[in-house]
Amino acid sequence: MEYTISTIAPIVLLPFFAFVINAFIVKRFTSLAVFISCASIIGSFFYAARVFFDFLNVFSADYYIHKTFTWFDLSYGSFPFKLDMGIYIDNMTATMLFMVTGVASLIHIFSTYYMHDDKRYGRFFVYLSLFTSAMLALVLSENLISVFIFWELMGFCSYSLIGFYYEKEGAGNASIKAFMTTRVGDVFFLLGILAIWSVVGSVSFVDIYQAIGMGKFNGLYALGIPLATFAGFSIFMGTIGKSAQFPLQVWLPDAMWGPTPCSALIHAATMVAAGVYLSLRCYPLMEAGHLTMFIAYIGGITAFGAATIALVQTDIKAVLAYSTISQLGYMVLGVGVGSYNAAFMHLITHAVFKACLFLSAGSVIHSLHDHHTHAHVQEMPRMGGLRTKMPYTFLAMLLCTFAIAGIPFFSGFVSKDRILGDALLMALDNKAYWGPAVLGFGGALLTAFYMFRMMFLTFFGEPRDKELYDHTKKEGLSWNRNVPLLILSVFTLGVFFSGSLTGQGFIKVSSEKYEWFKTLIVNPTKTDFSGRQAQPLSFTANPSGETFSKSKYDSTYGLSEEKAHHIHHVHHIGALVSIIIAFSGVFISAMMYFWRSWNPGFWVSLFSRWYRALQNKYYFDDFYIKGLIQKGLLPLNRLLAFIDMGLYDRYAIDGWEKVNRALFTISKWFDNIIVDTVAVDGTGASVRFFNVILRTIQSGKIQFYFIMIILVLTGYIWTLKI
Amino acid sequence: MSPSLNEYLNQFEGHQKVIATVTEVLGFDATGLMTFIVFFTGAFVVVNVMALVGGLGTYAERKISADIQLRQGPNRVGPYGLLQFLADGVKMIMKEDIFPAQADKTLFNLAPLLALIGVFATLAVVPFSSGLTLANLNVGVFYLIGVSSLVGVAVFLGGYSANSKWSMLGGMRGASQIISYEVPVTISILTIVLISGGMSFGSFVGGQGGFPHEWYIFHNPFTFIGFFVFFVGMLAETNRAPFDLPEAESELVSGYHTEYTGMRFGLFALAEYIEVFVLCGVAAAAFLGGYRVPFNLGDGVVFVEKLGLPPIIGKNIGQVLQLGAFLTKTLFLYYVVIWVRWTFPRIRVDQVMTICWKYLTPLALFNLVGVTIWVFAFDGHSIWDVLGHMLSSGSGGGHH
Amino acid sequence: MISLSSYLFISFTLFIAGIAVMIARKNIIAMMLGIELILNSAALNFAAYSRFVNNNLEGHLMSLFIIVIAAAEAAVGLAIVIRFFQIKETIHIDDAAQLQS
Amino acid sequence: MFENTLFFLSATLTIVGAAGVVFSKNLMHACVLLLGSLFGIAGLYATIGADFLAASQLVIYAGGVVILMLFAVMLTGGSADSSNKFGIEKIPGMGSTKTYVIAGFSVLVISFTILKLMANFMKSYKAGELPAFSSTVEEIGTLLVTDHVLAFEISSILLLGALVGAAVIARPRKG
Repeated sequence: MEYTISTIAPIVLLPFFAFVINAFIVKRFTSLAVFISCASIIGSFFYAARVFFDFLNVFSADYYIHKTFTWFDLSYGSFPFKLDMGIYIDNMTATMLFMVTGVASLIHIFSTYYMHDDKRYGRFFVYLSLFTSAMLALVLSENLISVFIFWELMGFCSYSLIGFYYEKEGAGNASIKAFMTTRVGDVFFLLGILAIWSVVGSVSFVDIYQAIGMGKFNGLYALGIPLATFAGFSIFMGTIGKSAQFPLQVWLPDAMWGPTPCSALIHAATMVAAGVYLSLRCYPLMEAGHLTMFIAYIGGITAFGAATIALVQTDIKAVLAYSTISQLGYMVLGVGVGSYNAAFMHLITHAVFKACLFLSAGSVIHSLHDHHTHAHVQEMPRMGGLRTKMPYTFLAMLLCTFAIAGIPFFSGFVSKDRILGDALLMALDNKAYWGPAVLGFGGALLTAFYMFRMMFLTFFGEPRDKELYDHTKKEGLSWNRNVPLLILSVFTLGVFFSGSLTGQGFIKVSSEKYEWFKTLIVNPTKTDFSGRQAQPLSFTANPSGETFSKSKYDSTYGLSEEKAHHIHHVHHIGALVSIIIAFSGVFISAMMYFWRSWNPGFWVSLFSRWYRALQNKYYFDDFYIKGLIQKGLLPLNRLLAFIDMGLYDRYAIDGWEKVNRALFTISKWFDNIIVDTVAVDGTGASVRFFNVILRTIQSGKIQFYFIMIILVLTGYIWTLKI
Repeated sequence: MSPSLNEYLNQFEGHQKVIATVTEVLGFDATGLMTFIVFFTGAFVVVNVMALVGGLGTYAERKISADIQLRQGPNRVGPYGLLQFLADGVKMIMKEDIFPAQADKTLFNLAPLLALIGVFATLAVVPFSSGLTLANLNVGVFYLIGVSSLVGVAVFLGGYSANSKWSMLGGMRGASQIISYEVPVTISILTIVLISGGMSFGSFVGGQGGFPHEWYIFHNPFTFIGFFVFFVGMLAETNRAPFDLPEAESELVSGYHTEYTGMRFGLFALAEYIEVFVLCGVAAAAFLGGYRVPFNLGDGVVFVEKLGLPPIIGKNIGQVLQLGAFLTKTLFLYYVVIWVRWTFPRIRVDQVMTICWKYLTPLALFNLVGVTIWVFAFDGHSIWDVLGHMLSSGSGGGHH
Repeated sequence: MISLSSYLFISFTLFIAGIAVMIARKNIIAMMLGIELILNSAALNFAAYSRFVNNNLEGHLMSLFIIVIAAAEAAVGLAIVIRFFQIKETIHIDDAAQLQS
Repeated sequence: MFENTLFFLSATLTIVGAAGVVFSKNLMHACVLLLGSLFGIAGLYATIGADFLAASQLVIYAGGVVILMLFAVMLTGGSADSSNKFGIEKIPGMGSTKTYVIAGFSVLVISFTILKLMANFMKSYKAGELPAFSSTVEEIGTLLVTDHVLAFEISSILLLGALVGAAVIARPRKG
């Protein structure tokens, strides 16, 4: 198997070229532009699939492709200043590529349905293509600088798509809010990159792993903090911003102003997951910086807090937005409790089912059209009973809800349960981890509750807005509306990810692909990176065509028998607990909204203070605007302005002016007297003097010249001695 | 091949005897004197005959135009009105000689004379027959072009000096037309120079034969076109219809000779008719074989050998035949010129320049290039030689 | 009797006449007539030397080139004169003393 | 005898023409006199066996340059202060006494200079045996395309440039 750059580059370049072409033709040839976008991402999907299945079936677990070229090299002597750009593909990259291209393809196809009647139909696809290429390039990046570049490019696309309906004031504000909030994290991210550069002298992932393995960070401090901690924290701040973790989660709910397919792609499946991806990539750094408990707490708080807010939301997209924050919290929790493999698995499974959920919500919203306001309806209180009107959407959404709620045999159960199991394991080891663990389990209960609440409110019961219901057309099977949903919903089954139905190794479906995920994704600290040298871009990997042995699943994780047994034991307990929690959540939800035995209003009146807090999203927005910005940032700005204008301008600049004035007086005298009068005017006077003499000769009268010529020639000839 | 009149006469013993006698009588070598006398006599005869021809030209023009317009034409003076031109000449001489008051008298007098001088000077090189050529110059045709452009100056001066706006416009038109059309005429003559390898009329005529297929007009396709370029240019140079813009009576009264009366006007008219004759002769000599007679009858050898005539008589019979051939061709062209005048309408003044610079000059240049290539490719052979060679060699392989 | 000096004398006369015209006249066209005279005197000198001294045709060629150059000079010079007249409505040489129109 | 006659005729024509160019007060007359002078030079060429030169002189000067001069006189004759529209009487700038005096002085100076140069040359010049006349056309043609081909081509380019340049310069422009 040979991998040259030309087999990998199309993954990124196809969407990028689609963007470039579409940017020019979109106004005139909208349909062609849409076709180019869709075709390019599907082509990209096939290239990515080839890479993924090669890594899955052919290559050994520690196989990688690492190709670089020198972007610039300004090194001088012993001061290295050299930056390589290139691609780095290992198992995780391959899996990400496959997931991103697959989900993006389906979302592109769905968008042709959802955005078809929009007046900026074509432009939407231009943004989508640019975003997709940026995301794929980020995944393929081999160093942090390149990651940062595409990270910001994605931020721009997110900004553009949130503000897609820029006629609405809310959309514009939301886009600015999203951009500025993530900017906080990005600044830290850049600081982290610089910190790493200062120590390692390179920002390549492989070099970073190597440096950590060699202990280069040991004994280095910045501002009294260990440098590894500082760098890890800074990079994790990037994750917090991008993945909407506490306390920077405020932008993601507002991002729902954008079109629903872009919410599905950017704010559910890929971009927000990129933050978690970055944390996973830098996991050795987090470990070296002893940040895992901090990360676990952040994840736990986010998972639980976002879930509580989701309880009271009535907008269907808002519920999904908070559930996204919550699920991202689970991933971060997984990173924090050392569940590297499961966190990444949850990233993938979440991308699939949350994309499907958003698309289904989009399908619902698109079909509910209010004829009075000429707007699409997103409010769940006006829905109900849509089960019969749109059966395919209902089926897809139901499967995904099962997955996110943690019902057994579904992917969400497999991945979330492993995270929770690992959290429980850590809690048993270290009591400080009880907090994240309990928050995680609590969040799982709430997740099951609010997701089924959404299902019941939307699809079950009597239609609460009869007119709206009657105007809704019955849904038929359509290639760009239901089929993408159904395809995605099929992949919510856990068997595709774990190889077993439960994910706990009880029932083996396929011996070959048994637990491929665990084999594939390994913590980079377990691998020796000293030999992983980069190759030039033109290098062809493994030209001799040798075969690779696949590593087998090791159920003991390479640990001792007793320890492994303990781990399995704890995981079984965790699984049991989460099953009970999930079903109880479903049960409570059903009692409240399906059978209507319990009145939700009673609980609201009982916890009215909490209800108000939840409705106001824990006052985070108010706190940021009134507290941080108005009381903190603006006075700081005023102070800085005073320093600049009152101190620097007045004393430094104006004082320098006084010195200049004195110097000016001296130089003016010199200039006037010496230079102007003597040198310049003197030269001019002498020139004028000679001018007067010479001017008479050049009269412009040809005959005078002619006579002069004759006289001169004659004089010359008479002086000759001939 | 084509000696001048003196060289021709020197062949005969009688002439030599005369020179010897005169030398004896005068006491010094009389060869130069006799040469001068012979030349002068020849020139005198030729000029007077040509003046007669010019006069008859007016008669021919009137008679032919009458024929074309179904009229009788002059028929009172002399048999068939043949002496009409004499009557006209007498009338002109008798008329009052008018000078316009504002005229530039010197130039006003000079202009008709210049025209006549230019035309008569060209007669020196016209090849009437192999013996009757006043001067067989090496640069004959070049000389002819140079001298005949004096007519342009004369037309211009005539138009200018009369100080009348009609004359002025006519003179301007005439001069510009004459110097413009000199370009295509000269270039089409150059093609003949290329083929014959010389500039003298002797070499022109000597390169051709008596039969039409030996003439330069049928030498190759380019000369065939070149002849018509020359003929059209010739019409314009002599201010003949349809190029008679300088004397367009509907616009300019009578053009550059509006203010001329009497014999001055007569001189202009005479110069015009003689110039037409001379240029027709040039066309005949350059393109139509000149004085060549079929079967080489012109050199008189046949009469001496077959009929047993004395050489002097045979030669002179040949000369007469040659003169007849030349006059036949020239007068045919002369007839065509008159025919054209009474057939074609006059063209517009802008069209005159358009025809010259946009059509005739490029065509003439094309012909020049074509003839150059032809002469280079086929070694100077005519198209009939080339065709014959191809047919006889059978393979169609062409020359060499 | 007719020798080189005869031709040289004629050429000399022409040259002197040309110079005189060039200096005496204030009319540009008249000055150009003088230029023609000067050029012709030079050409005649060349031809005469070619006949009487060198006895080859190089002198003829030089004369020929002089005639060619004279023709080109006359064409361009008269074009300039006509243009000048269009602008200034005069062909007095002293009116051409300024660079600006 | 015959040649001598031609020489004297031509020389007279030349010198009289040149003198007329100098002293004529009428530019038109000066042009016609120049034509006569140039014809005389053509005749002089003929007396030294330069038949091609003579013919060239006739073609170029009589047919081209002089008519061009006449045209130029015509096109520039009507100056604003002229009473006669066609410029016969009031052709400006034909010289004054002052300019003739200056010209005479210059001519004297240059005459002496030339005579000084000529005297040296004529002292050393020995008249040789003159060859008979022969046709120069073919030899000139051969020389033009062999030894002097560069000058020939350059002069053809010069003529083309002069043609285009004259047309461009003299073209009337709007404004």
